[in-house]
Amino acid sequence: MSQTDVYTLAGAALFVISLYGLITRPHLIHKILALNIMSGGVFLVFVGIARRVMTPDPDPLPHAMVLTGIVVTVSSTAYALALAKRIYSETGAAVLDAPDVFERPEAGGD
Amino acid sequence: MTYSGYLYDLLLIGTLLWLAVRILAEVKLFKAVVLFIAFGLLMALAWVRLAAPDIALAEAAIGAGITGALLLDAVGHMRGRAAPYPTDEPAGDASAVTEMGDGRG
Amino acid sequence: MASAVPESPRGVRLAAGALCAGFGVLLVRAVLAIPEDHSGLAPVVAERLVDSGVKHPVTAVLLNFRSYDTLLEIAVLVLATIGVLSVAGSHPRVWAPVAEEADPVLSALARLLAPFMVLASGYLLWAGEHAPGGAFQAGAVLGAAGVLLALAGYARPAWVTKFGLRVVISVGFIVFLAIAVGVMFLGGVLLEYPRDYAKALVLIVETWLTVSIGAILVSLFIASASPIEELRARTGSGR
Amino acid sequence: MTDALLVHMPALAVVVPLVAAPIAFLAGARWGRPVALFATALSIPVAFVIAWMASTAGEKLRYQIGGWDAPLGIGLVVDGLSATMLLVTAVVGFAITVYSLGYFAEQEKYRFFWALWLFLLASLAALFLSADVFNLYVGLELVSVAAVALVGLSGKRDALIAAMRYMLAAILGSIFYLFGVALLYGAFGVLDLAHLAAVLGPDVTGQAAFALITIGLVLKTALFPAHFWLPPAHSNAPSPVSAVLSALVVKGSFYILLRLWTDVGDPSYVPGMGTLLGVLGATAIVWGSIQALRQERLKMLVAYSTVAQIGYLFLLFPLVEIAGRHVADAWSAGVFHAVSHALAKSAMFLAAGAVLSRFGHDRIEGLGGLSRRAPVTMMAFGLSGITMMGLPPSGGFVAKWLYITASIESGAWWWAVVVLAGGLLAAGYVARVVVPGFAKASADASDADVDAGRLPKHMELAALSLALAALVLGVLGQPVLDLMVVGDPASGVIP
Repeated sequence: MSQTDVYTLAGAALFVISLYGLITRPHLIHKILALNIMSGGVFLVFVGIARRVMTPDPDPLPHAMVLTGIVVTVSSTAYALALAKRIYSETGAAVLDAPDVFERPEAGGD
Repeated sequence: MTYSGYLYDLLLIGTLLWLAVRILAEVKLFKAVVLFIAFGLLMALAWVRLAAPDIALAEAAIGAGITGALLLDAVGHMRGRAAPYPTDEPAGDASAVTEMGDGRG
Repeated sequence: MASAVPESPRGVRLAAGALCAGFGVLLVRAVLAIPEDHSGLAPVVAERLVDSGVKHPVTAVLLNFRSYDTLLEIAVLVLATIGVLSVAGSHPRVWAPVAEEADPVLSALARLLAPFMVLASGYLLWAGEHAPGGAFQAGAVLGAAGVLLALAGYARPAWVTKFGLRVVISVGFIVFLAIAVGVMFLGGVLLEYPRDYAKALVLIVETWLTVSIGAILVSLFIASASPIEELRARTGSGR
Repeated sequence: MTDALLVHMPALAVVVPLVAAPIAFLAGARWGRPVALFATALSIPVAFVIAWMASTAGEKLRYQIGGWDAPLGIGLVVDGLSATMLLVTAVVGFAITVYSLGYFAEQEKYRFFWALWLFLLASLAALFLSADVFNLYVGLELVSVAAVALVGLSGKRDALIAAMRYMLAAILGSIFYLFGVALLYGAFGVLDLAHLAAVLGPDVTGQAAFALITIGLVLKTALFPAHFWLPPAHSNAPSPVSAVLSALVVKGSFYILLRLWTDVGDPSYVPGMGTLLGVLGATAIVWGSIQALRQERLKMLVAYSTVAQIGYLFLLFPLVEIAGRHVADAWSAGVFHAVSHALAKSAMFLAAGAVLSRFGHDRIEGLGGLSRRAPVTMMAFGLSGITMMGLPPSGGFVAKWLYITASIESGAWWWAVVVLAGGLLAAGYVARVVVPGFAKASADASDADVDAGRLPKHMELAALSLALAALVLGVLGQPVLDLMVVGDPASGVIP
């Protein structure tokens, strides 16, 4: 098994582990952490793939894509965290199923 | 690739996977976030191993640094509001945080 | 592990476990089947690197060959920042001034470190032309310096009004976009840098991006929702 | 000079709203309005010129950004499909902008609406034009963040939670998509769609990539059973936002699926995938319609109707797999359905928003007398209902007719049964609103409060004109049907 394989497999494992965490952990912070680890797993796959070329440096294209991905991830994480904090302020808990959320009569959005 | 390099890779990956499991299983949010920052720094090491210094720099600065700071801020915000004690409690024990923060019955 | 966190029901956990196991098998097979001998686009990048205006291949891809990706990525960053402002917006304390009195130790440390961080940021920006580094790393370090100063209780500069903040948040994107569109008037297509000016244009874009990224990271941190007093209390520096 | 300008039209479609967005951000709430109006009005002629370029060229046109050729550089691709989607985006975008001028009074909490809105339109244009799988990822993220931020804009508790649920689903979808992109690059070494089409082979990694990308996009398109985030998000968002989410945003991820499965590869590339998507689509039609029948609130009903109507889009895949594109045109049926649903559903949500402003609530049982109190809105709702049901002469009728012909000609008649059953169920939920709407007002609604919340005319007219457009599409649909097949998305030949 090559070094590339080791890292891409690790990326796949991180992806699966955090997918399980994302589904089963109710707290929003946990869900956001899970999504961040998950993207980390995908980035490992990208950079593992870049390692196939070493002349003398790896393929720069996956590196550029991962750098873009990191910035995109931190952007959406920042927004998700701001949303989670606001939800906490409004409901007293940072979970998705606050009781009777969608049944309240005034729930019409506008 | 040398034998010791290979061993180093496996050790690094093993630690990353273990940390990922710990982060997601951790009940105390504050601890989970600290572990996540450690995870980000180890990821930076992995990028160095994979000859990706650009990504290592970005991961350390953005992945671990900025994301970590934002997460700490969010966890602190959630404790600050739910805790029955004043908000300027030192950040040591976070168990009360998660109990209050997650505790929807 | 007994906890106050409401665990998902057993059924959900079993289903999630089965789902993830299935994905695991699929992904391991897929990843192991990736051909080892494919060189991807690396040869093309190497061949065209001389035309890009920079010597570092990753920077060449990010700011010239695929600069459109980077332009949209900055748009995501600006957009997320607007999102954060809009979510936190109705909390009046968002725009409250930064802390009045400073913690002496942190203040001294920040005063010592901040100039070095700005210097390091400048170095990373310059290094990105031929070595690892670039606008994002430089911006992140600049942002960290700003966060440190804010934590240390340095008052918000006078130009950071609501409008001023909006300007620094978007200036990197606006300059990038202006150059992207501007080159069309020189007879090129969108984002087509004339070869002789490529180096200069990439540097201009990177410099303004650094400033904006730094400002965005600071404002994400400061303006998100927590008043600075709470922040300092939490990090234990406000005693 | 004119020629030089023409060449740049694809770039302009993205650049116009993209330049307007930061200007609106800097300008603030008041000056953001004319900026948005100007930019969305300008987008309409740009989209028409692009459509004209596509149909006169008769083949795929490319615009290589930065002057770098594919596979290194990123291209914008103009063909019938992208031109059609751009046209719909421009028309719906402008109508919603006009409506929003009245809808968003200069309230402090909506001060970022115009910037977010223009970013969303820019990212949709970028998505519909992009010829590069990684660039599509960035475009998808841009669409998602803008859409989620718009959902959460009101700051109400339910809207915030709905936005969060949407955000998590959207990010998860993006990560699946990105994993697929990594595998595609690993397997084939290119990112450009046309180049991918040329080198795509039966390959385990490639098939896994297609599967992952499909899962990610199905999540973002809210195909059953991944629809869980849609009803709360679409019903709790401000109504103009609900309209754009149902009309355009879910179509964005569907569009990428279409490119991938009928342009780059074909539905038989992963065995069973076409049928699976079709079965999920059929289930969505039935399940979404039944849920719509059970809702008590108008906006929830309309949102579940979207869940059902998304199902129709996915019937395309099994039918294309069985028959191929040229035997019986299920492909055109799907795209045409996407277009007519975009027009009709945005009209429906805008009408629902008008009802909310007019009545102060959107409980279906309390809508008595709607036809007298807001006749234009009532008409907009009713006309868009005709498209939902698929009655002639609407655009929905043409789409369903094409689907039914395709399924009977290819011997897979059961899809036709689903289409017909969906139409009947839609008639049921549309009638739930229209029938009490024409009934007498309930006793407590006196004539005195008829004038209480009169709506600005341009809001009602914006809804009505979209509904009329959906209807007229059935009569004058041939040019659109001719346009969308330009460039023959099935062939995937590098020009």
